[in-house]
Amino acid sequence: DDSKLDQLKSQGFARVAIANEPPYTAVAADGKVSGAAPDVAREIFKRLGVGDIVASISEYGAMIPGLQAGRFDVVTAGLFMKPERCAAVAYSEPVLCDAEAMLVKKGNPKGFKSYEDVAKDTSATIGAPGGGTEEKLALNAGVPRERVIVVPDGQSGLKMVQDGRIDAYSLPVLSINDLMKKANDPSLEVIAPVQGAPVYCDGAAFKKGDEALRDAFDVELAKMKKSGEFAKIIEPYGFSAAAAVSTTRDKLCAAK
Amino acid sequence: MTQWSGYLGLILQGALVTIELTLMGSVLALVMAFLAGLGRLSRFFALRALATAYIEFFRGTSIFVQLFFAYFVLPLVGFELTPLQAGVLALGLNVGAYAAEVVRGAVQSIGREQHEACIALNLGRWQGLRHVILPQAFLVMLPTFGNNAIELLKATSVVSLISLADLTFQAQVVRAQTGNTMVPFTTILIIYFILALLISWGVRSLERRMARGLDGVRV
Amino acid sequence: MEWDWDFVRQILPTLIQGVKITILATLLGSVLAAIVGLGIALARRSPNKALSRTVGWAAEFIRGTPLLVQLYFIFYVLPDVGILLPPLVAGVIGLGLHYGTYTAEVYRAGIDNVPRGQWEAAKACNLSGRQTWTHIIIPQAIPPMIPALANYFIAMFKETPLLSAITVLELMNQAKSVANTYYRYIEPITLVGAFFLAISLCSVILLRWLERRYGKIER
Amino acid sequence: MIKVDAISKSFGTFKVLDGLSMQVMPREKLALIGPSGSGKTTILRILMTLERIDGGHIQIEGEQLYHMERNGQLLPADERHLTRMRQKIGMVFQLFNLFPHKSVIDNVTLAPMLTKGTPRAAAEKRAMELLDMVGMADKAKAMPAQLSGGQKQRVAIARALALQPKIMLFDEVTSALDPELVEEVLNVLWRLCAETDMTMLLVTHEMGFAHDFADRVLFFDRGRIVEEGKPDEIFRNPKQERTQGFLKKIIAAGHRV
Amino acid sequence: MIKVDAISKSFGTFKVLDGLSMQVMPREKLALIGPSGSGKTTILRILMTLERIDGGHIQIEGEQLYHMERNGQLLPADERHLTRMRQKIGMVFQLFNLFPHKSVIDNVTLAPMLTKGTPRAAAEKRAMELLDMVGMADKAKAMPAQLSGGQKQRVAIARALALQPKIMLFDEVTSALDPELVEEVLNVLWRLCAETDMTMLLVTHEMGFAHDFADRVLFFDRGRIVEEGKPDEIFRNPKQERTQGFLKKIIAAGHRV
Ligand SMILES: Nc1ncnc2c1ncn2[C@@H]1O[C@H](COP(=O)(O)OP(=O)(O)OP(=O)(O)O)[C@@H](O)[C@H]1O
Ligand SMILES: Nc1ncnc2c1ncn2[C@@H]1O[C@H](COP(=O)(O)OP(=O)(O)OP(=O)(O)O)[C@@H](O)[C@H]1O
Ligand SMILES: [Mg+2]
Ligand SMILES: [Mg+2]
Repeated sequence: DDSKLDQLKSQGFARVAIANEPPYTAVAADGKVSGAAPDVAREIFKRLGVGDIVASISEYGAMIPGLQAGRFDVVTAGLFMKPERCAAVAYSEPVLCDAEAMLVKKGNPKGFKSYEDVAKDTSATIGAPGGGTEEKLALNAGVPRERVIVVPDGQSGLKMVQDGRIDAYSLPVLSINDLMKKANDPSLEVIAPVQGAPVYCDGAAFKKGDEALRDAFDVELAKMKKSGEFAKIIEPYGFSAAAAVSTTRDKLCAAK
Repeated sequence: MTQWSGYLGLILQGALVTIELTLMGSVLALVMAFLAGLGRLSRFFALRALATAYIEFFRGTSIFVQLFFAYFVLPLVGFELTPLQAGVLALGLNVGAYAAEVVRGAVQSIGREQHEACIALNLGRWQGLRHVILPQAFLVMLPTFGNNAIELLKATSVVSLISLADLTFQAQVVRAQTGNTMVPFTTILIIYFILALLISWGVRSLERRMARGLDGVRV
Repeated sequence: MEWDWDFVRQILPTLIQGVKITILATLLGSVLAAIVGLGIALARRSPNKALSRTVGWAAEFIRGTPLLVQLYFIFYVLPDVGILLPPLVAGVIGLGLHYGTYTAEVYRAGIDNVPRGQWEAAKACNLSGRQTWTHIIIPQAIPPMIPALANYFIAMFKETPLLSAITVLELMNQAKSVANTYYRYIEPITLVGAFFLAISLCSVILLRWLERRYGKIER
Repeated sequence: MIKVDAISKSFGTFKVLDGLSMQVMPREKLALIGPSGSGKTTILRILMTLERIDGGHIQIEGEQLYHMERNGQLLPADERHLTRMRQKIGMVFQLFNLFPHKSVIDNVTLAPMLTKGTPRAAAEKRAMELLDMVGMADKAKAMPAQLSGGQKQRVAIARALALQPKIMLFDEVTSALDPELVEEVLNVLWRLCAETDMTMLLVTHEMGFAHDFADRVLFFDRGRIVEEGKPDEIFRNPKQERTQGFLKKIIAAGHRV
Repeated sequence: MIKVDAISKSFGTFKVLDGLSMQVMPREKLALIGPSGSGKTTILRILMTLERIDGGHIQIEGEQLYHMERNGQLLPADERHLTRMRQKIGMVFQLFNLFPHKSVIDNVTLAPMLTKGTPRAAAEKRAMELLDMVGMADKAKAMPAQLSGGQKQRVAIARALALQPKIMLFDEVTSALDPELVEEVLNVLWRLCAETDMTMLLVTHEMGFAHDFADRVLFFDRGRIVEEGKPDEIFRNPKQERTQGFLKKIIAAGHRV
């Protein structure tokens, strides 16, 4: 049934969760929400008859619980699709795809190429957003819990690498590049992509039970992908439209 | 070049949210303080027990936990709250529990002889409380209420963790946008301090006004 | 969402890791706060006006601004001036400084509450300043301070979740991490709340006992 | 008329009153004297319903104070009954117990306005008469903190009178005052005694005043009435050893009898 | 001998003592009487160095109290000088001011042990003699909270005596006591007066006691000595109107003179 969509239409806006991690999501100095994921969502909701989106910034870890608690109608934050997440929420078709990267000190003193390298060096610590993909990748690669430092936001991660509190900070490639651009710090270096880490794609994440809304979203998304408007929105941010078109939700959710 | 003026605007927006939270939280806290504080002094066991349970629960669990509970868990059991409502609710109930003890202590600090004078003048329980005990007790409560309000102001910073765009939250946003940590944090520390000074100044002048004519009696 | 006991059993060991850090931070923070408070109290009594004023304002500032922001400041801003502290150390320093401004008030009140007659009697007995402090004032001032100090240490305990904001893996952070891994908030947050409530209820009993034992001196 | 019948009262394990009985006639002026801790204050507080009794009965003007009759049964009094009975009784305390946040006149008008619904204008008119009687009319607008002890006590007396009780209880109303201020208050009591037909019970250490003021004197010791009689009998010819000892000590301490 | 020379003292803008002069002979027993607020307590507190003076000089046994001579110049006294001068003076307070955390005997031995280095055994022996003198030997191990007011005051007297001062100051030492307890303390003062050759200054409202006890009586009013003389002169034949008025009031209030 379309009751959720009707409800959004009548209230005139959809509540989205974002992370304030450019270029995926960003808040401008005037407080306006931008970034690739919200821009796509805004356009699609407009086509669905929902005038605008209202964003709240959230930690990655809080997004899915917040969705379940009804705090947001949809998460548009670069929350990559993974089988466990597919089980917890209803994803749209892929929107933004990116590989993983690491931020390290200039010259990569510890010689990291993959998460496994971090695991092997028993003195190495790696920072990642709490509840984000990178945290799980590191843990799965065998880095023990106490060496995976949960960092609240990108700026803090950058600062902690600069201060030598952590040896590497991991985020998707484009996010790291954006951080580097702002910091403009020659003492840092980006390793991208991280070896052995798959390319991930995110989708708009809906609450389980809102599949009807998700399906309507998918229809508009497909239309935009076909017409090229999709590429027009995301490519200025550095994302590849082709990558998103070349894969599907079913593939990503099944991947092991 | 960084657009500081734009970011200052963000921070001031955050200050507004902080002030709003502090005011609404204080009102809720004040109401709860009198309800629970007087409830604890009630003759009726059920009221006393209820008030005690409220006070011990909210003083016992961390404001932090209460906030997360209100924000993430209450909706799961069917209580929908906006972040602002969740923030005001958690802050007001938490600080209200502390302030309730202030109310109780202040009422009890009014000597037994005042209660006895009320009985000797045949005032009813409520009349005595309303006209004799509370006006005196309120003066005793005021300074501590001021401290409670400052505690509440400080606790508002925690709501940034449930994505309410208060001062601390906006400082984080500015930090993410500009890559500068020192400036936004120093700015908000100063704003918080000014707000705290305003509160204590306000409470002190209220106290002075109310204490007029009472010199040397109490406090 | 249903409560899941199996899940509780699964996450309990992780949470207990967090409890250990929480308790450690509280203990270290309390010791630091007790010492810092003494320093502040003494400095504020100092006849050196510059010292007592400066320390007075600094203490007011620390007390009027949120601990959360102070923690951010210590953790993220101080490295800019070359002070790089591990998360737990930064957290303990934040707690100790913040609560030191409260314990300073406890010390001050404890000393001020010794009646003036005791100072005068000491003078009439021709005791020196030092003898008056060690034999007359301090022995009477300390016992009533004990419950008040304990009170603040318990309050500090309840604020340790703030350390999660500077990456200390205390109880709250462990709970969030668990929640992030399994996308379930209800069990970890409820457990954390229950844990704080349990400790606080025990501490209420401890406090009442301390109050009975040390609260008042019979005159 | 007040009829106290075999009342007893304990604090914890300490028995303060033990089967005490006494009667007070209408308009009688009664002085209660006796050593410290003998229960004088306690009996006044019981009459004012500030303490409950453990056993016995008290009748005031033919009505039970702590009990009420319902369908022929004696039940413990409820708040409504006590409120009604308290209308007959007023009390003045040793430490005045003025309301420090109210001006002198507000202290006096508060109770009539609240308990009897007297309109403000009427209450203030009556209050000014009473303040005039105790010589405090010119301080009507002052706050209690601005008054001397003797002045406070006179206001407290006016406040108690404002409710027009039939029975007035005075508990050492001068003993918290500096010697020089005692006179002011005693003067007011004299006038009161002469001009009204209230029943008055007065606990005092001012033996001279007790002697001149009272129709009858009760000497208390350890919760019992050891001796009673006309002032002249008690002060000049005490029969009981305990009374003699007490009066001797008081005299030695420099008080006139 | 005490020589007070034109001293003045203000609290804020309020002048409590205004050019007060007086002399006290060695061994003299002096009673200070006068209305409340007249400065009696203040002069004792000044002699005990609990308040500073604003002007004037005080000599005790030929030595300046608040000044010291250095190279022929008079300088304000430093703490060492004050400590030495305080050895000559003891004071007993209206509210006793016992140290509540120390037992009776410790209250008495504390000062000799700390200020004179008296060994514990000797200090305790002397303390027991003093406690015996004030009739409190059997309570030596009690804590102050367990004593009645009269008992506390007797301990306070023993404590002050333990330092063997040449001059003892008593500030209304009975006025915080119940009438029946007053006698205990007055008895101790009588003995003290008869048995020692200390100079004693006593502020009191017990006119009877002042009359019998004092060699000389000073009547204070508003920070000045209005009248002085032998007790009989002052009490029977007061010359000043102010003194007459004061005594009349005190008598009216029921005190024996
Ligand atoms: N609330 C109380 N709890 C315990 N004991 C009490 C209480 N009130 C009075 N007492 C005790 O009861 C006894 C009688 O007290 P009461 O005040 O009636 O004596 P009193 O004759 O008025 O003495 P005083 O002349 O000192 O005022 C005293 O021993 C007192 O200690
Ligand atoms: N610390 C102070 N600050 C301000 N005023 C004071 C202070 N101490 C005393 N006074 C004032 O000085 C005056 C004299 O006080 P003092 O205590 O010497 O009087 P007194 O003769 O002992 O009276 P009483 O018989 O009431 O004890 C009083 O008016 C009092 O209010
Ligand atoms: Mg009494
Ligand atoms: Mg005095």
